[in-house]
Amino acid sequence: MNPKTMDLKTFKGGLHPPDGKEFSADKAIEICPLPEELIIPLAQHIGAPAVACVEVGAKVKKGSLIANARGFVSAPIHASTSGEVIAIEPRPHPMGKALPAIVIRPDGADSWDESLKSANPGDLTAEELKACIQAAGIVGMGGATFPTHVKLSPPADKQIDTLILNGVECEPYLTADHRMMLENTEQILDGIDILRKVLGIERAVIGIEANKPDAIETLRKEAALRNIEVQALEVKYPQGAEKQLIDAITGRQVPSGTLPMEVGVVVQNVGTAAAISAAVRLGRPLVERVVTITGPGIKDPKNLLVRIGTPLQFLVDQCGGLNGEPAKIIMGGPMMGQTQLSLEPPAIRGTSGLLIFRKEDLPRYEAGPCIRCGRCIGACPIHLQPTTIAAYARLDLFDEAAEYHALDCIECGCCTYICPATLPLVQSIRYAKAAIMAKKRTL
Amino acid sequence: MENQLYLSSSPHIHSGETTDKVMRKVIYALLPATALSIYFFGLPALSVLLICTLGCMGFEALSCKLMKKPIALADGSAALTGILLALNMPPSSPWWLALFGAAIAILIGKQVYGGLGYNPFNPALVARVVLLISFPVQMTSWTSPAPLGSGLDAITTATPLGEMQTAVMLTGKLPELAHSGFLDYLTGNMAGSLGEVSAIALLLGGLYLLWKRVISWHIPVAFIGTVLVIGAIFWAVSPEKYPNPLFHLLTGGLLLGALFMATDMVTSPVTNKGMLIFGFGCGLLTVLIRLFGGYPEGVSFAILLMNAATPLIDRFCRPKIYGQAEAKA
Amino acid sequence: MLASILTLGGIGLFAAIALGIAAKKFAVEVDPRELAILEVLPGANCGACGLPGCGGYAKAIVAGSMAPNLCPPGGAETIEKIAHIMGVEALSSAPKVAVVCCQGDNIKASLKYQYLGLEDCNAAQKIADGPKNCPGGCIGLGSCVRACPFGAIEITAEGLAVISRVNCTGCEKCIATCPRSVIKMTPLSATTHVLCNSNDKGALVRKYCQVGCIACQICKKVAPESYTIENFLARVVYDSAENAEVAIEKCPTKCIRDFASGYPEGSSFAAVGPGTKPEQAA
Amino acid sequence: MVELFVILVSAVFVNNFVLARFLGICPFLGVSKKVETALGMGMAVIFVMTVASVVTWFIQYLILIPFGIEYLQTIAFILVIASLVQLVEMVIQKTSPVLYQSLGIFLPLITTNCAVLGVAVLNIQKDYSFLQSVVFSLGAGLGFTLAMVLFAGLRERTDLSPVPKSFQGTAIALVTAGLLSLAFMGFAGLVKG
Repeated sequence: MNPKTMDLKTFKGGLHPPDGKEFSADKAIEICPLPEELIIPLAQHIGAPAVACVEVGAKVKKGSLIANARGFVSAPIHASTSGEVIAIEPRPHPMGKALPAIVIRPDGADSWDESLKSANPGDLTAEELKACIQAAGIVGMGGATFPTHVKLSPPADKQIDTLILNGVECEPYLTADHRMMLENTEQILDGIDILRKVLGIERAVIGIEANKPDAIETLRKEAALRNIEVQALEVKYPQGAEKQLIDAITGRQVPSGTLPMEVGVVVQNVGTAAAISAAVRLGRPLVERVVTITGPGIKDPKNLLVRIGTPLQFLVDQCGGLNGEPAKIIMGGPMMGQTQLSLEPPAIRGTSGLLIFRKEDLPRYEAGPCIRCGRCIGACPIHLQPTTIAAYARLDLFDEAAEYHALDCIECGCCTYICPATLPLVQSIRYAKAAIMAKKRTL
Repeated sequence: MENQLYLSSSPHIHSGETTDKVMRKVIYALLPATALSIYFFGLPALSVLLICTLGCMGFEALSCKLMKKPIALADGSAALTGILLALNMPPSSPWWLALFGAAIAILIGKQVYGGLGYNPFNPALVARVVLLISFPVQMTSWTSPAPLGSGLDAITTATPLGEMQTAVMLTGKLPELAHSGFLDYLTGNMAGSLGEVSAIALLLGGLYLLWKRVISWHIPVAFIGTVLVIGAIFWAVSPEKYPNPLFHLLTGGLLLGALFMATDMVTSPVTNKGMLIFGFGCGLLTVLIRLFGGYPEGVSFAILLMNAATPLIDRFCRPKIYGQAEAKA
Repeated sequence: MLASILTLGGIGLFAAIALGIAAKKFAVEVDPRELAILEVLPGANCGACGLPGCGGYAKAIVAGSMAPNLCPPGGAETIEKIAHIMGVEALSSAPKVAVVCCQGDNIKASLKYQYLGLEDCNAAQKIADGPKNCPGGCIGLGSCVRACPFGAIEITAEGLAVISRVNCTGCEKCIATCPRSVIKMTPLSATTHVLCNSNDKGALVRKYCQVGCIACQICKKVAPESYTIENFLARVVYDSAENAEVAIEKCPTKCIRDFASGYPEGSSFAAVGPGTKPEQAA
Repeated sequence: MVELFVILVSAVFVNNFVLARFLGICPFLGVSKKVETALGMGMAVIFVMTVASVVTWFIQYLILIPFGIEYLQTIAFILVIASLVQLVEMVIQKTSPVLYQSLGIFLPLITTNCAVLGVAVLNIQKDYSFLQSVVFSLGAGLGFTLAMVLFAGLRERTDLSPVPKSFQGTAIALVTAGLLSLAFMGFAGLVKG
């Protein structure tokens, strides 16, 4: 079936930037070799950072627990190869500062911890499965890195009826999920079965943008046998944002200020589903992930299976090195990714991509005055008035900004992308959000 | 060695569609109408056009210099204002009138409010209305078209709308020209402002803007639709006294106003719903002023009045945000 | 004539009686002291007292919920007047001014990265903790300039905030907005300050800033009473800083400055003598 | 009926008190910084105008004319209007604090407003009947409110604009008022009245 003729669902708003996926979409996933040392930060997820439970000098195996979760909204961290812990100290973190990390020097054997046990998901109860997921340190692999077990623990009064698998990958340039869906189909579907069992529901829908017809076709063939729906979606950013995806697939809107479980939906990334399958069936914790290394600043863009903690410079070296002088190093996609101070920080659990632009790829514009064209309003997937909020934020009028629902902004970047005056709208809104939250806290 | 890497807040890419490009597209869209008016009205039209455009750019540069701001001619907005102003002037305007208009448009219409993006009223229309009220004689002396190379002399005459008003006032009936001559109105072979003449050229430009998504359909459709519907109602009630809605559409500044002046982004509402209300208001006021008012043409006043209402429309037409309806239920 | 006097008088009398009755019957209490205090407050509605405006503050003073010395812009004179109205003893509050404790502009202090985006220090600070290598130095994107209700702050061409000692009223708004706490309140009488805010060790400071305090102890040796050094950063001890100026010449990185002899480089403000607060521009 | 409608439309649009007759400029400039306050002020003016024109109509025809002292019209009207408004203010302040917050605080501002006096005097000059004068003053009030609210909307916008220093504040407000008045010229001749 030709995806173009399929019934494509979508949400209102958004836009379609040139997606740049041609750099790496047809590159099969390669396994990234072992670097000199692995830098594994303790803060890799939303919530409290993990607490190291090994000493300097300790010998660890691949998959050994090296840091415990602190509290419920947190996740444990495991060694991503076998070797020796040579330091526990602040190291450059993708956040742009030095944060505590466990540094491991690999012994080269890359041998798995023998204590890890494989299991058959059919033999375990929902609670046992969830404990297994929690112990494996699984977090959202789409980039938000929210601990998965928290999402799978809805309060008793919330009835969940639908599981949505996010295979949209609407961020330009990124192709990691696309390749996962093509190459790890079986693992993803198995992960979906486990998730359905944990949540105790039947309905599962995989949402995929129509620009990945091969993935849609591959998954459709397999998914039909397991009673999993595959929904093709219009190619539009931010189709993969949780709330927009729920709207597109179920037609339900998550009320402002609440979580998807409010409308009976749980959303998981396809990469997360694959990780869950590995965690349960093979007993393997989350120690590696697929990262797209791409952009015009990379000689040979690739999709690599990367051990958590591999320094970015090493990843670039695997891809033929830099192509010209880099001007911007972005971890993640170009719309929501984070710029890096250098290539020193490591790839972490939320690293879906490493994108490098040269100076000539980034025309610089002087921000001008807003000409009130209203494009940002048309593009906003939340239907906010970004320019109004930003104007209030520039004048420090935060009450007014809050009145225009600044807090509902998902920071997808559509408004800034489309703004003819090239105003940093998202940054202004983010600034307003921080000020509004600070004000709320003091009240 | 300092770090030469750029760090910024996301997103890191841009559509490339910048303000100057938007303005340039609007100027392109006005080219057919401008060319046709030069063809019909000859050198006087060209000189008005040049004086207005260069005048606006000159005053823009002057005021930027006075206020010690970077000179913002590159964004093309001053040139656009100049062209729009010229299209709103009679071809026989003396040079000082055009220059004065340019000064009003840029200085009072735009720069005192802080420049591009902050002016509440359309600068070209502010200038036109100021001139119309201050120099009614010069601003209402129209000449018949004398196409280039035709050897015709421009003769003083009235615009179709003006003639209609006079006739209705004197005889209570519509003049002959309200019933025929529509082909001339369509191509622009009639008296009027530079830009009021050719419906086809204006429509061409408007379609280009819609195709390039520089403007959305809401304002032109609501504006023109309202004029047609209300015009049709009056016409149906009394075809003796009120003209055919097509006459409303093709004569005067309706198309210029609806496609190029009312859609000025800075002075119109930002939401789709607001744009519909804005267009409806413009249409309603235009018909009322044309049929019952003291001025034969109401497009400029209608747009200015709705410009004034724009902040209120924006205030009351906020889009419903995602998840808001459910939150209330 | 008589008719006119009578009618007008009659109308007037009727109105007067009606108003008189209404004034009694519908009287609502407003404390006259509240109005009197509002008169003497500066009326800038700057919010330095913690309330949204002068009106609210006046109400709060009359209600006794707030002390009368919480209006820094008004200064001693206002406090005295309010105290007089309220019939209480004035509490003294020595006049203070804000000082930007940094001289590391874009030439003297090195950059960690090239910042693109919103011209605002708080926004820039969120990206990898700000574009300067120094963790404490002035970012120079002017958040304090926008926060200052009195127009007392300027940003030099090289990106350094400087506060005018003449126009500063000590309302502390700039301090509240500065993401790096580089602005400090100091007594107006003290004109000598250490203009550095880095707690890094001297060797590190030398790497990223030409005018940073390297905690070399020389100032403390020259004028032991006037300086303390904590966390690798010298500070003037304002209570006993009689001879703080003597260390200026000795400081190897020139991070001590006497504002009586000049503002930091690039500033347009003219130096004023010590301790005096010249007439403010009307 | 048609005649009353013409009076109303004329008073609201064509001969708008603020923008065509230039009466009541003081509150127009003073209380137009926010749309909400402008609306409150407008409501207060509608109320006061209507009440004042009723009372002054009676004063004129029941007292001034019978006694032959029409030349005292201005002073008598001012006296009556001022005391009436103050009376209403006191009553509202005591009886309904909510109404006072939204409407009453504007009342002292309009006790001696020329627009209110203007309506009262015009009613007499135009020889309006009682009903006509009520409709006229209602229209005048509505027109005032319309102008106020439009103007407040524009001012809220200019307050967010980087207006050159020498034009900030009242200067730009006056420019805006002038342009608004210019736009209202379009209504000229709309109804002959």
